[in-house]
Amino acid sequence: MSGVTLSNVVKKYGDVQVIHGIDLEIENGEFCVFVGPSGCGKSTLMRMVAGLEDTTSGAIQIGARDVTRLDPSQRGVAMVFQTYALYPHMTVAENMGFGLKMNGYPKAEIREKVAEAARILKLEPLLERKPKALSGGQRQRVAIGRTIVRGPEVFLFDEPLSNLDAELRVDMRVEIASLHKQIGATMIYVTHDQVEAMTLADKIVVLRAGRIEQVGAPLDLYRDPDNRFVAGFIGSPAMNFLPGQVVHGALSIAALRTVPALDLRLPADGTRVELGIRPEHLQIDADGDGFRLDLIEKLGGISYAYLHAATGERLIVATDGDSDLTDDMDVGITFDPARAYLFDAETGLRLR
Amino acid sequence: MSGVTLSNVVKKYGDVQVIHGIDLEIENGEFCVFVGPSGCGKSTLMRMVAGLEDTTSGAIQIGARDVTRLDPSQRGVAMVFQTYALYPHMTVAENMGFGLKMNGYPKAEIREKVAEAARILKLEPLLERKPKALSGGQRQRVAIGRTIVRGPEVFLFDEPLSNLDAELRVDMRVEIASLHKQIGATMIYVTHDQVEAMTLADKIVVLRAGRIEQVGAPLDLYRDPDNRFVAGFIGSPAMNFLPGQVVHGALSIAALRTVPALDLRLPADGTRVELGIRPEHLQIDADGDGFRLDLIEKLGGISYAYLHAATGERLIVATDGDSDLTDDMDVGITFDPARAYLFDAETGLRLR
Amino acid sequence: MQRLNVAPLRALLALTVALAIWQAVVWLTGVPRFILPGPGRVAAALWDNAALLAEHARFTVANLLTGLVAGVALGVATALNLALSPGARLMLRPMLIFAQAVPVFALAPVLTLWLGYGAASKIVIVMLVIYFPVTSAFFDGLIRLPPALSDMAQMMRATPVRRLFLLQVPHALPALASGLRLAVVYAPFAVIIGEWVGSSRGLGHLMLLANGRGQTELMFAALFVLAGMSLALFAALERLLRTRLA
Amino acid sequence: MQRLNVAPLRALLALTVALAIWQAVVWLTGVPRFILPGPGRVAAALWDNAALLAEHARFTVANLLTGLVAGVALGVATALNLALSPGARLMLRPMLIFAQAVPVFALAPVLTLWLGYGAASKIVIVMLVIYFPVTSAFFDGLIRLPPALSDMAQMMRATPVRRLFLLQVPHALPALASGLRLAVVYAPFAVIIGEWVGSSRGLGHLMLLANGRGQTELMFAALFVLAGMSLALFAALERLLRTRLA
Repeated sequence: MSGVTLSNVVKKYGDVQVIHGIDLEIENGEFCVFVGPSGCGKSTLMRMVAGLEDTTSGAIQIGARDVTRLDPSQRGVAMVFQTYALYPHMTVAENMGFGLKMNGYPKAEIREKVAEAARILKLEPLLERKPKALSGGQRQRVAIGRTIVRGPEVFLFDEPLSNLDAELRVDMRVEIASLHKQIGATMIYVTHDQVEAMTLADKIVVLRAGRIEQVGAPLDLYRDPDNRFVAGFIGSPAMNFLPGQVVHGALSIAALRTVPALDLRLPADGTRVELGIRPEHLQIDADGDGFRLDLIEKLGGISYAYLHAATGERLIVATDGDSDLTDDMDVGITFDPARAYLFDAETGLRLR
Repeated sequence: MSGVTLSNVVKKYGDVQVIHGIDLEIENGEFCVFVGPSGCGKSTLMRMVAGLEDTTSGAIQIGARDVTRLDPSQRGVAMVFQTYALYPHMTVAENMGFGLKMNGYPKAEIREKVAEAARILKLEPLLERKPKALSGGQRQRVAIGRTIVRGPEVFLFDEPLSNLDAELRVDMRVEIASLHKQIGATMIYVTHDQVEAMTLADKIVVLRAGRIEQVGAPLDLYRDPDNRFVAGFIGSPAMNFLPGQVVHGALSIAALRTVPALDLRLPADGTRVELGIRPEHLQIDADGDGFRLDLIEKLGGISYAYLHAATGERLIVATDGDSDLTDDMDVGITFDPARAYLFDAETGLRLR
Repeated sequence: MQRLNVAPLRALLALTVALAIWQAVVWLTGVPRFILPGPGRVAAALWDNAALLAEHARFTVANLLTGLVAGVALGVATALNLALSPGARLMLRPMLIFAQAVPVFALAPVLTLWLGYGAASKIVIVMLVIYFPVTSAFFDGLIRLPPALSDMAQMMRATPVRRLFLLQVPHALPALASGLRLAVVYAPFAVIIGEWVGSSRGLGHLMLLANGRGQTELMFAALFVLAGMSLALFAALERLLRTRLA
Repeated sequence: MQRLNVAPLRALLALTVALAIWQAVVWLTGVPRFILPGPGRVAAALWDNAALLAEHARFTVANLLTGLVAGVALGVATALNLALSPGARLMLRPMLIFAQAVPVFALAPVLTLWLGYGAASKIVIVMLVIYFPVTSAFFDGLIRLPPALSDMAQMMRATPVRRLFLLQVPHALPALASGLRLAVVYAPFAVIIGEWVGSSRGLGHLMLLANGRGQTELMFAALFVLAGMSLALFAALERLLRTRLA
C-alpha cells in the first residue's frame, strides 16, 4: 500500500513558479515515468517527492502518510542519481550498506541484505571493489543495488541511463524493467527520452513547463494523444505536421491537393489547424507528385525517406528495408485517414 | 580524379602491429565509411590517409599522386575532428579562414570563400561569434565549414557526431549526406555506429583488429554478410545467433525442434555452426513453444520481444506496434529459411 | 587560490573588521603600546613619518617593479624558446624541481654577497623568485595545446613559429595569468626578504630598524605601507588581466 | 606544481648536473673563492663544520617541525569547525583574502618583538604561514562534496557530524594533501626568515653570520644543509601521502 499521491503541488523559487499545481495519482506497484524536454520540471517534481526540494504548497502522500514536510530519510524512498552518487572511498559493499549503517542496523543484517541485493543484480564478484574500478554499467547497477538494500516503499530514478552509451542503455533498460517485475515496488522514473518512457512505463506523465500535458499508458499516448505537444513528443521519428485551415466546412491542407475525409467534426471556418501523421502511417506514391524525396536512408530492416513538399513542409516517411526509392525523385504521399490526427494550430489541442 | 588507393598499408608502433596490410580502393566522389568497434584501427587508418600518422609500409595514393611520405598540408585533404578542434580565441570566420591564411591567400579571397561556405552551412549569422558562444551542432557545422573553405580533394570525418545528442545526431547525419550530394567530393568517414555507416555510406569498410572484414554497399553488407562478425555488427537490433551442429548431413540447432531446410551445401558432419536470423525476419508463434517471452517493449510503431530458449539462448524479435503479446508467455518462433544465414562456428565464415 | 578574485569592496570590509578587532584587543587587554599600539597610534605614526616612509617605499617599489618586469619578461622569453625546441621539457624539468623544492629565497644572502647591499641584489632576488613560476606556468600552457588543435595546425601548413604565436600563445594566456598572479604574490615577499638580509634602505630595512629602536608604531606603519603596496599590485594585475584576457 | 611528484633518482640526476655546471663555472671563470667557492671547498666546509652545522640545524629543524605540526593541526581543526557551522564561508573569506594578499612573512619582525629572539617566534611564524593554506585547502575540499553525494547522505539519515567524518573528510583528503604540499614548501622559508629577522641560533642565523665574516664556504654549506632539509621534508611527505592516500 504505497502509491504516491500529489495534490495541487506547487514549487516556487522566490517569485518564479516552476511547478504549477500538479495533481497525480501513482498506484501501488506502478512504474511511472515523468518525461518531457529539459526545463519541464520533471526532475524538480521527483526531488520534491524525495524531499530534496521543499514543496511550496500542496500535499504529497506516500501510501497513507502525508510526507510533505518530512525529512527525506523518513519518507521511505530511495533514489538512483544520474551521476550514480557512489562514495569513491568506499567499496561496493560499503556503498550499498551505507544507508543501513546510518540507520543503526546490526552488521550481520547489513551484510545479509547487501548479499541479497548483490545476488539480484549479479554484483557478487564486485563487492570488494572501489567504484573507480567499475565500468559505467556496473556503477549504475551498484547505485540501483544501494536502493534495493534499503527496501524502500518507492524507488526514484533520476535519468539513470543518461551517462551510459547507447548499447548499454538498452541493456540496462531491460534490466530495470525485469527488476520492477521482480520486486513489484512503486517506481518513479525521470527521463527526457521518450523511448525509455515508452518501454519502461506502466504510466507516462508528459510534462511541459511545470504542467502535466497528458497522463496515460504508453500506447494510449502513442495512439490517442490529447494535444500536438504529446503527439510530437511520443514516437520516433516524430509525427509529421502539415498546416492547413478549415474552408467552407472542409479541410484544406496546403501541401496536399486533396484531403481524405477525416471522421471528426471540423471546427468553425477559418480555424487554423495542423494535420498530424506518423512516419510509419505514411506511404510514398512513386507515381504521385507534390513532394520531392531529398534523401533515403536505408537501414536494412527499415528505410526512412526525407521529403519536402512543394509548399516547403518537411516530412519523414518510414518504408520497408527493400524500398526501391532513390534520392531526388518526385513523389506523392498517401495515408489512411483513420490514422491521421487533427490539431488546433492556436491551442495545440486535438480535434476529435 | 581524386579517389584514394591504399596498397598493402601497414602500421606498427614499435613491435605492435595495429594495421595489417590493408588494400582498399575508394572511387572519386565516393562516400566511404570506416566502421568497427573501438580498437579496430579505423581512426588510425584515417589518420594515416591524413598524414597525421606515419605509414610504416605500403603506399597511399590520392588521385594519381603517391602521398605516402607527404606532409599533411600537401595531401589535399581536410579533416573534421571528433572534438571539433576549433580555436577558442578566434571567431567563426577566423577559424574557417585560418587554413587559407596559413597558405598565404589574399584577404579578399579568404573572405569570399568563408562567405560561400557559411552560406552552404547556414552559418552567416554566427560568423563573428567565438566557438564558446555556439551550441554543439553549430560548432560541428563550423568544423565542417572550415574543411569546405579549404576545397580539399578528400574530406575526412573522424567520428564527427559522437559529441552530439541523439536528436542532433540524426539532423547532422542528414546534413552531411546533403553536403556530400551537393559537393560531390570524395569523403572518408570514421564511426563506430553502424546506423551512421548504413545511412551515409556509398561504401562501407568494416574493420576489426586492423584487418578489413568486408567491403561493400550498405544493403549488400546487410543482406549478404561474409562472416559472423559483419552479420552481427551491421543491423539494429543485432542479428540473433543460434548454435548447432551438422549431424548425419542435416542441420541440428539446439534451440529448435525442427530446422527448415536451408538452400546451401552443408559442411562435413560434426562441424559446429551458428544459424543467424535478424530480429525483423523472425515471427513469434503464440501457439508454439520452446521459448519464453521475458519482456515485450512496445514503442508504438514497432515492438521488440525479448525471448529466451529452453536451452538458454537469448533472442530479440521485432513485431508490429499493435502486437497483443504479453510478458511471460510461452511461445515458438518461425522464419523464412531464405532469410536465415549459416556460419562456421570456428572460423566465423559464412556457409553458402 | 580562486578566492583572491574578489571585489575590492569585500576586501575593504574585511580590513575594517580587522581594524575594529585590533582596536578592541588593545582596549580590552590594555597591552602596552610598545608591544601592540592601537590603530590610531599607527595612523599617527604613518602621518608623522610620511616623508620617511615614502622615501623608503620608493626604493622598495622601484626594485620590486623592476625585478617583476624583468622576471616576467625573462620567464616568458624562456618559455617561448623552450616551446620551440623539442626535448625542452626534459631540460626544464630538473631545473623546476630544484627551484621549487629548494627555497630560492635562501639565496638572498648569497646575492647580497655578490651584488652588494644596494638595489641590484633586491632586483635579482625578485627576478629569481618570479622567474620559475612564470616560466613553468606559461610553458605548461604552451605545450598543452589539445592534440586535435595541433593536428589541425599541421594539416593547415602552420610553421612551428606561426603555430606558436597564433595558436599556442593565445591558448596559454590563462596559464600565463595564473603565473602572473603567483608572481605578484611572491614579489613583495622577495623584495622585503632581500632587504632583511642586508640593506640600508627600503621598507624592510625600516622595519628592522624601527624594531631595534623600539619604535613599534613606525614598524607597524611600515608594515601597513607594505601591505597596501601588495594589495595595490594585486588589484592592478587583476584589472589588467580582466581587460586583456576577458 | 604537478611536477614535484618525481622519482628521487631524477632529482639526484638534476643535482649532479647542477654540481657539474657549478664546478665548471668556477674553473672556467676563475671566480675568487670568497665570491663563489667550488663544490669541493663547500664539501670540505661541510665536513669541517659538521658539529657546528648540526647544532644550528637541530634548532632550525625542531622549530620547523613543531610549527609545522601545530599549524597543520590548527588548520585541520579550523576547517572541520568551519565546515560544520553554516555561514562559515562568509567568515573565512575575508580572512583568507587578507592572509593571501598580505605577506604573512612580513609579520616576522612583529613576532620577534612579541616573542623574543628564541624558538617561540620561529614556531609561530611557521604556524602562521602554514595555517592559512592548510585551512583554506581542506575547507574547500570539505564543502565541495558533489551535490548528489550530499543529497544521498541526506536521504540516508546521515547527521551533519557523521556526514562530515564519513563522507566529507574522505572526499577532502586529496585537497588536504595539496594543502600539506604547500605547507612543507612554505615551512622552511618561514623558519629561515624568522631567523634572519632576529635570532642567535639556527641555520639562517649561521648564514648571516658567515656572510658577515666573509666565510663564504660556510654560508654555502649552511645553504646546502637547508636545501637538503627541505628536500627531505618534501620527500617524507610524498612518501606519507602515497602510503596513506593511495
